[in-house]
Amino acid sequence: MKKMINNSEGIVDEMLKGIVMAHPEYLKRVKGFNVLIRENSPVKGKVALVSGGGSGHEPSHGGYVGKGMLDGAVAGEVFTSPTPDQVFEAIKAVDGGNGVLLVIKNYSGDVMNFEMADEMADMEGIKVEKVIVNDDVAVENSTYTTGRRGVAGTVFVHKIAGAAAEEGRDLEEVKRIAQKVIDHTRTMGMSLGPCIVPDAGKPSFELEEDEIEMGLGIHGEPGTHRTKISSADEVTNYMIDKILEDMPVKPNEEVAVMVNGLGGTPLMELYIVNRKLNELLNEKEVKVAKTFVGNYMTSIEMPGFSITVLKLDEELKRLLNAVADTPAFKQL
Amino acid sequence: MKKMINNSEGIVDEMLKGIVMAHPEYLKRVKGFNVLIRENSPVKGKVALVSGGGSGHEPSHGGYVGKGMLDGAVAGEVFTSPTPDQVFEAIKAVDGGNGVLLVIKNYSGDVMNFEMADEMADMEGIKVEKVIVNDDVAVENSTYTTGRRGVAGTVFVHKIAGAAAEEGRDLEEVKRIAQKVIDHTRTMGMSLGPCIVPDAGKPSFELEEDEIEMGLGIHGEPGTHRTKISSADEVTNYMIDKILEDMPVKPNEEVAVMVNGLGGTPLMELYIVNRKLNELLNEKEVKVAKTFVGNYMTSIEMPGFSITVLKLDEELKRLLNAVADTPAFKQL
Amino acid sequence: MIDKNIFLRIINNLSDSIIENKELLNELDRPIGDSDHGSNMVRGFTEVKKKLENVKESDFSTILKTIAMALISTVGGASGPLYGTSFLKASGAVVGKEELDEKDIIAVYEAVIDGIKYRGKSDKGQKTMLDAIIPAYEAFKACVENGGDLKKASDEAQKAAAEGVEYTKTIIAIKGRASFLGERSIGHADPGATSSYIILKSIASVLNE
Amino acid sequence: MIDKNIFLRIINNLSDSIIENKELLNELDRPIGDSDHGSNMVRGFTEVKKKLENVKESDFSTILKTIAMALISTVGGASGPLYGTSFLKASGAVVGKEELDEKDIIAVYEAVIDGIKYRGKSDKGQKTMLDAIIPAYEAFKACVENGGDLKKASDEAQKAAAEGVEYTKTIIAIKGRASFLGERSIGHADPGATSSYIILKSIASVLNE
Ligand SMILES: Nc1ncnc2c1ncn2[C@@H]1O[C@H](COP(=O)(O)OP(=O)(O)O)[C@@H](O)[C@H]1O
Ligand SMILES: Nc1ncnc2c1ncn2[C@@H]1O[C@H](COP(=O)(O)OP(=O)(O)O)[C@@H](O)[C@H]1O
Ligand SMILES: [Mg+2]
Ligand SMILES: [Mg+2]
Ligand SMILES: [Mg+2]
Ligand SMILES: [Mg+2]
Repeated sequence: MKKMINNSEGIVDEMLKGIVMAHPEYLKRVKGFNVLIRENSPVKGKVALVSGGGSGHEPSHGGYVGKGMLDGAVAGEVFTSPTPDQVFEAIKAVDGGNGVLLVIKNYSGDVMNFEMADEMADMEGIKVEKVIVNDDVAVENSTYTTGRRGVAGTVFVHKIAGAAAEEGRDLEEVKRIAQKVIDHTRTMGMSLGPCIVPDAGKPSFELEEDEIEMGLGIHGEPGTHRTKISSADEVTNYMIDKILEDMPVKPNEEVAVMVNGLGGTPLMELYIVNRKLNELLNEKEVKVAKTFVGNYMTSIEMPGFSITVLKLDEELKRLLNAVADTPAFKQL
Repeated sequence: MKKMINNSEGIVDEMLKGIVMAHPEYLKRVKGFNVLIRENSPVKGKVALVSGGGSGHEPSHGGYVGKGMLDGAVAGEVFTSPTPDQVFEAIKAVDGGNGVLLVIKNYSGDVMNFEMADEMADMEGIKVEKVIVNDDVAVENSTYTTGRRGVAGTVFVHKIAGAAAEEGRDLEEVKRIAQKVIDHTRTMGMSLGPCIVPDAGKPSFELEEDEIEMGLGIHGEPGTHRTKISSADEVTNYMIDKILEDMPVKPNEEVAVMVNGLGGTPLMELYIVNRKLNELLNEKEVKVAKTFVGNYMTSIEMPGFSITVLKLDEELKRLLNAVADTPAFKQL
Repeated sequence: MIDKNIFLRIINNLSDSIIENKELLNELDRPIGDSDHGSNMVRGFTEVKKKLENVKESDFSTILKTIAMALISTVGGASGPLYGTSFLKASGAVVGKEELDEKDIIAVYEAVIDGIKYRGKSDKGQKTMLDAIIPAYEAFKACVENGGDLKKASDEAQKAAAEGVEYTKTIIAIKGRASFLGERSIGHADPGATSSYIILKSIASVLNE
Repeated sequence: MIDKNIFLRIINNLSDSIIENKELLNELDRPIGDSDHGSNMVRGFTEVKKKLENVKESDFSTILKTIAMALISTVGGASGPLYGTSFLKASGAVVGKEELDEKDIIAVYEAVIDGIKYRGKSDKGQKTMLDAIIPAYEAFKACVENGGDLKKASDEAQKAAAEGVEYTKTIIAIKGRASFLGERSIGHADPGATSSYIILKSIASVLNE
């Protein structure tokens, strides 16, 4: 394992310190907790948004704390859901009296820990609502199982629900909009190689030089299947097909797309993928109203990427285009 | 070589297409050339900034085309300076009548190709000035040799000179300010592993599991020396010492810092480095007025990072803080 | 009968067993999870050992609650709320007790299983820790009903848990992170079932000392 | 005498030699550069071969200028402007010629060297292409002055260029990308010197046919 770190136990704490030192104009840390909140928290009269999860997905989630997106971000150990007391601390620190929306990615751990925090907040009389992001089409959906993972589409939820909260909508409305984003968002990911959880010290899986892992999430867990590497165009084609099979988009409908790097893949390759993605959507006469290319929801240093499609209506489009000012997501 | 590409010849063209498709509100391509210019080029009455170089440093330089930064970016083949005709085309496309400043990184190839373009522009009567960025303290300085490389500090030149041009300063002034940034900027880089130039298909060098390469640039070229890997804190300490040896900063002086990822190193590690960097500067009573952490000037997928220190005065600080709106650098 | 002394030995022993098995649990979590189950559990039980120092003199219920809170606030992941809830429910099942007999242990088992089912919305056959704990409970209860003592019943429980772990290799994961793998989860033992087995084994070994 | 036929054979042959040596030149550029010298040169000379088709009937100067423009607009890097400028200067040195004799070649050499020195602000002993070209020039000229013919002189030039490449292994780079390496550039042949040697060797081999 070759990493620029000091020791694996200190990683999350040192990283959070580094984030706060880099962006004091945006955020601060709740003393004694792995929680980042807006520099001016709590924002009175505004619904607050709290998200989080295991670390290793940077800039998610701390990088999205700021105007127009999150109020608080809770950082667990690497790839490990944060504990309920940490989430509860975030809720208390950001509640401006109008309630708190928890944006949770659909992992048993995240769901249970956030749920317990919700129960704790309930006892203190803080209004809390939850949405659960499950955008990953690689996983088969079923109410009987854990269901689908929450992956890069989560960033769209932060952006759009965050804009709604910034506009002064109430908790119910913000939740409705967040859920609408979730209902309209689908993601598919692939990987060219493993990542290494620092405390485990070993690659999450092994791939041959000519193999890729298709349909994997953001925790180094294996995907749906392993296949021979092919061209960027073929891979992109396969992935967008999977997405559109699951969520058909009609000609002239508008979408936003995100080509998200998992950490180790250079922008060069992401843009090459975006080119093909755009061409394919054009062929289908789908209108791409907005494109995001970059590392938004990573898997430590994993080489690979995901494609996210968000189907837009007027409301979502307007909120997606609203101003945002956070360390990792800015929009003028 | 494991990359999400189609074939190595098409890389630059496909990447540029992907960039334009992602950011049509910011930029467009000069037809038939590997040149990206502002969507509204030429901007009348404004000095225009053109930069560029080999590809493989994304988001440099295309990602910095937009309000408050560059007017044009010329993309060579991967790690290969662009040809004079390409640079000349950029100059012609962005000149709004007030002249063009070329921001060149100090490599023989870049300098010669941009110089030839300058000669071509001269014949057409376009006013052109040049600055040469040479911020890399790893290389020994001397007027007799090629001198120092231009690396991540180039982004500060784009930002600050770009803001000066946006303010309506004339060519001479914009050049003066750009040169001032160069004079006040120093960078040091290190790497944990090689990158692969697609057309070469092989790693740029080989490192043992416990080795790092110190003082290298942004083209996969080996650095000043190879050493055993140590902690993030020790490496950061060594690098900032090298920078401050070369450009002393006194207590209470203000600086901006950039912790720049080379492409394969996750934000997590960059923030851990930033933590130590901040602590060390605090110990020396140097004031960090602004911090940038992220992939600004990369070396394809290389794992590693660089630290840049820019010494600020009132003028530089004001221009650094000015609004910018480009695909990869936004400031509200 | 489990008295205070034995009880504390059990807690210490099972904490140590978890700590010793960090690598194994991380390794098991690699092919079908995210390689952290060992790290998570070790974080938790290291904290448990620390906290235990302060409540050694307290009653069973307080001690179990302290353990629960330590796990809830340090483990994270899926296993944190689940083991945390288990110990919390166990704490509720032993209120006022000074010693624990076979019946008390059965009550503890039932509280634990209820807790996990509630928190995890899960049941047996889904490739989770329940596939070690539920068979262990059933074996324990059956043994006691057939007149077996604590020692004997704990041994039976341990054996059933081991078989439960083996069984998890044969089934598809329905709950937890491994469920994302679908068919590909077959062939691998569940890390949480394994940590449950390690705990039950360590309990049995203290009782057999 | 180099007539039009031989001239075109030379250009074709040296283009092919560069194209054949792509991997070698990239490899040489790896330890002390950025692994692209072969790719750069091949891009250039592939274009040269294409462009040559259109100007086969033109005079030497036009052909050389066409080659220069092809190289300038496709090679990039450091070698593009340098080889481009060389051919441009060579073109100026043969204006009006129908055939080239030894003296003409000496003039071409001088134009080429001037061009590189001007564009590269460089000189011999700096671990660049000049360390192949300047010794080749000197050997060529000395041979001609001693009565040697074109064939002989080209052979001498080629040998001197080969020695020049060897010499570049022993010195520190002062110009170009390898200069950033300081002491670490010692022990490696300069890729640009090697491509110059390949070109000179291919010229000699055509003249020896
Ligand atoms: N819903 C659930 N019910 C019961 N056990 C579960 C559930 N979800 C996960 N588990 C257990 O948790 C274990 C994984 O724990 P751990 O690796 O620490 O957390 P995470 O999956 O969040 O990384 C699984 O092996 C499984 O036994
Ligand atoms: N200033 C210079 N003068 C003469 N030759 C030079 C100079 N700079 C570089 N070179 C030559 O160019 C070669 C490198 O060419 P190439 O790899 O194509 O360009 P780059 O260095 O830009 O990647 C070097 O090996 C050297 O021979
Ligand atoms: Mg986990
Ligand atoms: Mg090059
Ligand atoms: Mg796990
Ligand atoms: Mg080169």
